[in-house]
Amino acid sequence: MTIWWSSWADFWAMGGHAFFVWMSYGALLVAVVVEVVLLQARRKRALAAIEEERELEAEN
Amino acid sequence: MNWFYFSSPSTFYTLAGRLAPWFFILAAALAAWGLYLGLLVAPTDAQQGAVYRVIFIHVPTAWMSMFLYFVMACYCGLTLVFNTRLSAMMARAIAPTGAMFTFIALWTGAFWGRPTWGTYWVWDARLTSELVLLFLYSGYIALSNAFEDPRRGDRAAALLALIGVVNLPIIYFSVQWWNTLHQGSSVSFKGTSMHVTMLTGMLVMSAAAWMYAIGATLVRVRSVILERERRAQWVRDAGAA
Amino acid sequence: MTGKHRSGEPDVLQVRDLACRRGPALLFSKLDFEVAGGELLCVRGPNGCGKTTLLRCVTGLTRPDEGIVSWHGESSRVDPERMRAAMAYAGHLPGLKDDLSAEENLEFSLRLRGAPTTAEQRRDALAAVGLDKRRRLPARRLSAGQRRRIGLARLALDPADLWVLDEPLTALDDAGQALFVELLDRHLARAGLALVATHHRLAPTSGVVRELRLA
Amino acid sequence: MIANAQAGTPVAGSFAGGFSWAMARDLRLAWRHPDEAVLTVAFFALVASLFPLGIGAEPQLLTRIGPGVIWVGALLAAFLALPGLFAADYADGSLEQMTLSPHPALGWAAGKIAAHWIVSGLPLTLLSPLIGLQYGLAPDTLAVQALSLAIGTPVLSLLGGACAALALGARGGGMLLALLALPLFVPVLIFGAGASEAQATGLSATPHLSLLGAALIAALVGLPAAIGMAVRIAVD
Repeated sequence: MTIWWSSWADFWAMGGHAFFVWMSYGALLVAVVVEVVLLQARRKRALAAIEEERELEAEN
Repeated sequence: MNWFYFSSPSTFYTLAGRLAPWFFILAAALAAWGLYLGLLVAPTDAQQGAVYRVIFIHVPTAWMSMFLYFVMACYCGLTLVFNTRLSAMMARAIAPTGAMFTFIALWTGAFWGRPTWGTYWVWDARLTSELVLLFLYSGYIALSNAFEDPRRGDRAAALLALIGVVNLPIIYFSVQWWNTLHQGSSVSFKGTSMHVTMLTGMLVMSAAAWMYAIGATLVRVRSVILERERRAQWVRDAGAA
Repeated sequence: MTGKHRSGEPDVLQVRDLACRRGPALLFSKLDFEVAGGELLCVRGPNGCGKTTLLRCVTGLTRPDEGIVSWHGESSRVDPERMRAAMAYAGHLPGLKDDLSAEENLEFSLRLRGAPTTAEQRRDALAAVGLDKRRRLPARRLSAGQRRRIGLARLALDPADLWVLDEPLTALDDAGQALFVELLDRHLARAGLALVATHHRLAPTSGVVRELRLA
Repeated sequence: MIANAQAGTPVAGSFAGGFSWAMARDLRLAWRHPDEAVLTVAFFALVASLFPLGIGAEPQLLTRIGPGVIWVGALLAAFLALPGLFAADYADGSLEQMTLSPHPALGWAAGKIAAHWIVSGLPLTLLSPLIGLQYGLAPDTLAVQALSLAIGTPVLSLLGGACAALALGARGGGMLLALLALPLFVPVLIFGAGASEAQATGLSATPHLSLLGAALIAALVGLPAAIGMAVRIAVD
């Protein structure tokens, strides 16, 4: 499994197509990060709602 | 094994909690290997240049977008036939991840197209069908959240997904038919010769995407369960955990 | 075919272990009751206790969370057509088209029930409920009480064995209410069944009256 | 007192009973209030005449885009007629009575769609040659176009009818219905517009029309049942 690129600089340059390649891979990375963050936020909101419900219940 | 043991939301909640991290770890490992193959090892294509490496995420996300819609439709079928609550929640949990993969497939298709054919949006048959699939996902998500009673949203969106999954091949065929008529020879993405590392790279990335999708779905379904069962006693106890 | 009482098989509506939720809250659960020929079961309870939902679960409009509704000993889930053929339902919504006249509404309602009527029957029924002069008026121009009376004419002409009625007396004046009780008497007298959600005191002369209170 | 001669007569539910009930009632209602049909046709004519104003009126250009524009216009007009299908029945309680009728849902669902098509798809089909003249289309193209609309618009009514039933009582109204129905209209548009365009460019329109016919048959077989189920979900 030899590495195709001779240097890291070549790798980042992507033979002149750097913009298109990294805009694509970057988009996937952003999408995954955003989704994971949203998932955590949704979980927190759900747990908070339960907590609220429990306090409401505890009062009356 | 009692097949229906895990079909009750409370037991599935804990099971999903235990499994989800493993799927994410597996997804990360597969992705690392896939990217290593796709970005570092695979040779640059002679005609298209290095931009073809976008294939390692474009094709897996496109496959996954269709596969997840099909899986979602299966859960919707279960919801309508057996009126089970958990299958409806699973379908709801899959849709956003499916829509995300569809969007990424379109985005990467556009950025691959720009240097190759000179325009960001080329009315290629697959890209156009992918766009219609994005509308189908959006329709499912919009309809499932359009009702006060979430159970009503489940069943209405479930039937829509079934109608959608029956129409999906027809849409793909009609767009393919339309494309060959207007475009002459289809501008296909398969121009590159399939070097062995390329194929393996794509398959590994697809597996990574699949594991990720399962992980994300399991995490999201736990939130859906918490939202839907918040009055249930077991949720109160689990809430603290 | 409908299980007519004359065919020996007694008409009976059985509800076993019925439970239904509204959102996360549980409306009622473990509900068991029966209605036999010639019986009126009044469903009573405070607003929001689930009377309407209970009736809708019995008719099959709403899918209950648990429980089985059986007509003639057979679950309505197995053979819904049979129960639908023998049941007349009147909910909160009148089921009238504003652009059709009282007579046309009556005609189409009963055709939908699979029991077409002749013009003469319709005219007599509307006359009996006091809408004789207004039977050609579009329903839009009738008052709420008059529109309710079209519902009474519909009940009069409907061959259904089982009546499922949700607050049938609302918007009816005294004469209208008396008319309804008269219809109810005749229905119970020929061994019909009635499941009625109401706040009013119903005291038909014939048939057995029982009550089901929802907390 | 009311003589209820009905008491003993058996109640009979049938496909034909449901179908004829829906047709008779809806066509009478449409006859009483033709504004729905008139609006649909007016919208179609309006959309078709906006394009030349936007794109310019050179004859060759109009003839080239004519078939596509007319089909998209007809599709949007048919789409706008969809809410009229179930919304009123849902609001006034008729839909509940239909669900509880001894007649099978297949019957009255098919009847309502047929009546709805007569009020929307049929007028659009009949008007399309007139609109086609505005775009300078040849008579044979106009004929094929009308034929493709005649086969295609029922499919739009069936697909759209299912989506309209699903969206009953939903927040989002028309926009939601667009998101549900228009993606499903894509194949019908492709085959329909493709047929008249093929005819206009001298190619044979038969493959398009036969595919459209196949879509119609599939829709007729599957969708009434789906509409019945969608209505049952809506009244739940």
